[in-house]
Amino acid sequence: MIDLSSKLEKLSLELVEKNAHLYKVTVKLENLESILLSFLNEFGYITLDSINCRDDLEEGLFTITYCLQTEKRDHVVMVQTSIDRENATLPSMHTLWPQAEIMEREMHEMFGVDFPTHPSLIDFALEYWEHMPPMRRDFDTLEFVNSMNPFRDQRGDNLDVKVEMKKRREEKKAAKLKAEQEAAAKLAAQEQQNPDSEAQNNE
Amino acid sequence: MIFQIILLIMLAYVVGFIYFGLYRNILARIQGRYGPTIYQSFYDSIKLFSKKNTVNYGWMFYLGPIIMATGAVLTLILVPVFSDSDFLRSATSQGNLFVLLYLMVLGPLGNALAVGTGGNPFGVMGVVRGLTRLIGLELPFYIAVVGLIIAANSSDIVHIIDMQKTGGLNIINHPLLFIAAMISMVGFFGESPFDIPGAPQEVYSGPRTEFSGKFLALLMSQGSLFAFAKLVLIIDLFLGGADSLWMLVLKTLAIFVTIIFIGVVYGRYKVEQAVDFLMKIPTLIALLGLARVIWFG
Amino acid sequence: MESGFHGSDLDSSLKCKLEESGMANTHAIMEKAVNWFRSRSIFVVAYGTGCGAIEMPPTFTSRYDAERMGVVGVATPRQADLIILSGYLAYKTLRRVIRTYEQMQRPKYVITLGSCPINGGMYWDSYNTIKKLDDYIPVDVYVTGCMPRPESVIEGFVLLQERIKNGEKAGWQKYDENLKFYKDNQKRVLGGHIDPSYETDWYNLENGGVA
Amino acid sequence: MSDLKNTIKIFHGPQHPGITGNMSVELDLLGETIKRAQTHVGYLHRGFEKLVERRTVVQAFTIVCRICVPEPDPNEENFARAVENLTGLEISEKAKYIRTMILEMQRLATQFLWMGGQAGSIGLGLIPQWSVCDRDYMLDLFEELTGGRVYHMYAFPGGVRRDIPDGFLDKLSDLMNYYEKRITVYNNTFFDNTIFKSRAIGVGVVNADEALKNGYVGQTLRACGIKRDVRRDMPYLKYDQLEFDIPTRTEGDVYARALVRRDEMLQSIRILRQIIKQMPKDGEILQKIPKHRKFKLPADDTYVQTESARGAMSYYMAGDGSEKIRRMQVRGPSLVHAYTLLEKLLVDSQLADVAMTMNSLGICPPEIER
Repeated sequence: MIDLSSKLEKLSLELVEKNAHLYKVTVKLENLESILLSFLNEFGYITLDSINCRDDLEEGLFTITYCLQTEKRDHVVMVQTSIDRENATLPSMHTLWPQAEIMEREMHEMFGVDFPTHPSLIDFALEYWEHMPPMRRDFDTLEFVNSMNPFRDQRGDNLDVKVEMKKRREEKKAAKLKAEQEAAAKLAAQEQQNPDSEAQNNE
Repeated sequence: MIFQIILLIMLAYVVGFIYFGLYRNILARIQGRYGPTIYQSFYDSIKLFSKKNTVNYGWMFYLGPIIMATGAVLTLILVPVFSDSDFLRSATSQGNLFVLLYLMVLGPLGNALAVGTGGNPFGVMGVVRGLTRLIGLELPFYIAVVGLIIAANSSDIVHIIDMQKTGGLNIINHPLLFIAAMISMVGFFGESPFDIPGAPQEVYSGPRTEFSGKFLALLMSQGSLFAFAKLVLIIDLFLGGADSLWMLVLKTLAIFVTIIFIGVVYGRYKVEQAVDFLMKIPTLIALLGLARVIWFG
Repeated sequence: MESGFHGSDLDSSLKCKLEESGMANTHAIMEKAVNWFRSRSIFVVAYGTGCGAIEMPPTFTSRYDAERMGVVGVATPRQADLIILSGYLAYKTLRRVIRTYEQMQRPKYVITLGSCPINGGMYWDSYNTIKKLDDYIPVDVYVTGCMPRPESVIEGFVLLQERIKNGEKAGWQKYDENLKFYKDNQKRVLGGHIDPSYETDWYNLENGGVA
Repeated sequence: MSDLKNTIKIFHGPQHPGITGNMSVELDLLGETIKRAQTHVGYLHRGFEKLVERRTVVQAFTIVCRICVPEPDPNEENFARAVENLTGLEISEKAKYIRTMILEMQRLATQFLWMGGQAGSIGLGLIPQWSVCDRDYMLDLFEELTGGRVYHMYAFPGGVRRDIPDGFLDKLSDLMNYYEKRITVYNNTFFDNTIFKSRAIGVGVVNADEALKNGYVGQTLRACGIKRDVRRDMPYLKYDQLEFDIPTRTEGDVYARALVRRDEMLQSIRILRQIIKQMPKDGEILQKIPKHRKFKLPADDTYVQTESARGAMSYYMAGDGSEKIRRMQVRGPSLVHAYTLLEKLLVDSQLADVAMTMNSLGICPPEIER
């Protein structure tokens, strides 16, 4: 691993050790293609295990992770890069690794990332999908489900838990308040009655 | 004679279905389970007859199962059921082995006509597979039958049965011919390894894919009639026929169970493999048997 | 074809003939007998729409052996009486399921496995599964559980057999009667992308609906 | 493309007896020869990764096992290990042994189910009847151990959910003896079956160089002579202390893959016997973890791999400092097999080989599309 680390240092990249079998390199988007090429041809990372995409909505980025393995398959190197969320575009890697074709097809469908050089950006899992790519974090699946599908009665699952809990707490609070008020009113009434009884007793 | 024919068809219908029920039971026991009742095939066929049909591909489609059923019924009435009584011998004197061999091809051809109009690609594929397999199946069977005809010097089944009474059973005299005919029979019964036309993992139900309800019931009845006819034919040719009902049941059952046992332990060949196998091994066996008949009597 | 849609259990022509000859009673007895035979022989096409597909092999093989009750698997929907939908349905699957269901010949029944077809189940907030199957096709028996054990699947079969035996109104009759309801729901959830039916032109129902 | 002129197009699936789950393969046939194949998935898409984003770790734990239906346990193990990697939870020795045990049990159960599928695909109806029943005995043990027959929800982050019951290991040991006997029966009826040999040898041959480069995993890789197994290469749980071989073959065809699977079953039995011997008597099974609503994942990401019964299954997981999971992506073992490999293997093969090839590649649609 020191070997790879020193090689990467020449490219002014830092290899972070996550655990004994997992390493991570963060690269810039413009260097991505050349670095992946050198990973494949020079460092011997001949297998692409997967391409993962993460939606960092707050920063307006997609974080793309290429997980690479050598011939020995005894460790994984994550090559990570970030792309802009709006007009997300990535170079297609299917010429380096054929299996990238299908992974990129999925990413195109689920996140709306565009691959200009990709040979077949057809449907992967969805069919006639007209809405926002569903894995984006701003796609509200709960709202979508409620607009598409009526639920059977007596099922409260389609409600937001947080809102419902808040509502329930407020209801509880209100009930408690009401009970207190009632108790106070009762007490007051008793106090009102009591003088009479005391008066009766006195008599 | 008409009465006897009707009686024969009814007998074949009942025996055929009970055999099929038995087949499912034996299969179940081999597989380690209970299996359905022995009358399950009756239930199935009555239920299928009571189903409604909403598919219609024209009159040719209706004709297919009927041609198949005709082939089965004709085969049945041309095969002598009992060896020494005239009872249930119906029309045996009208035909001989050559007619029977022709009738055995009639069914698949009728099926091909019907399935062609259905237009289901899986059905067409199944029919093509069936016809391809038929070439392989018929060759050893025909050679075996020709061998028997030469040995008996007659193409009349009754004569072949009578020959066996005096000269010993054909299964002992001509074992090679028997083996070849039995291998073909496994295929004629649609058992593994020759159950290629209706392979569910490949072409759904093959030729039967588009048939439903009444057509399927007709096909099932036809199948059981034909199965009975084929069993009787085999015991007539090789086991000297049957002189009583018990003998008939015993002998046909023996043949049937043998076929089941062969079928249950094998997988399915591909079409070319099946034809290749049938053209080589059973045909060779049958040819050897034929040579033995010709040169050694 | 008309009789296929609004027919009772036996062909209506036969019923008329029997009634004319004062044998309506015979008809009732025959219907009862046919129902009994129908309940004893159920051909199943198992559509593995979800997780339940994993409990289908045990149900039909030697340990639980559904065949002893006359429940047999067949390969094509044409020959089947019963379709087992084993689990949640994605929209993409629903299109195929409707197609498969319409290819089946009447009388036909539907059994679903698992909680998902009832009310979304575990995937209630998934954007790609339907939540209430009986909005789209009629369901005869729901077998609940996640996953239902083979025993409960068999119990579902027994329940269906009893319903058939008693001649209760089945899902396919509801489907034929409330066709518009089901078709509207299907259109709503699947958009305009439903395959035309095998037997009827659903989009020209007012013109007779014959394809 | 001129070949495609006279072809007919058929769909193998989604409702088809010869398909491994709810997926379909679009085939262009010339006679019975396949000229072009295209895989279609999505019939089982639930958007698991989206569902997990909306749930806390504990809520997500109950649904991850549904990702791959025939073998839920590698999913649970991956999920638990990813969470442990992110939060730094350590699990006890006993929990490690129990998890290894349940993974191996699941591997055996899955291989029995595979055997049924593989034999069924060539029309040998006897073997599915037997092997599915044999698998059921394992499911009974699962039920005793975890409470669930198919879905176990057992390997919780930080350990396992409950202790092994009394007498469980004896029952497991008996079952291992039974399985060993059964495998010799299957040897006679299935693996040495003439027809299976004649159908499987030389069909679906995978090239070794291509296998490594294209990211094929599991038996597909091992059947062409490459000794790769996550249990050995990146050992997790107790696999570095257990003795087992990695069976390999060099032919790379369907038959070689079947034999590799059979040998792996024997190895699983061997591993399970060692575990039964070494299992610690007592020990903590579940580490004390904070209350589930306050169980937070750090803003970090990790990548874990587990050897499932059909090859390496990987999870990518990222947290963002909240109690919910930012992103979990699944890379099932058969993702590449179903597309890159199957579409290539089927060209110029026969229609009869489709079901057999699919079964032998271990294609499982729910993990491809989640």
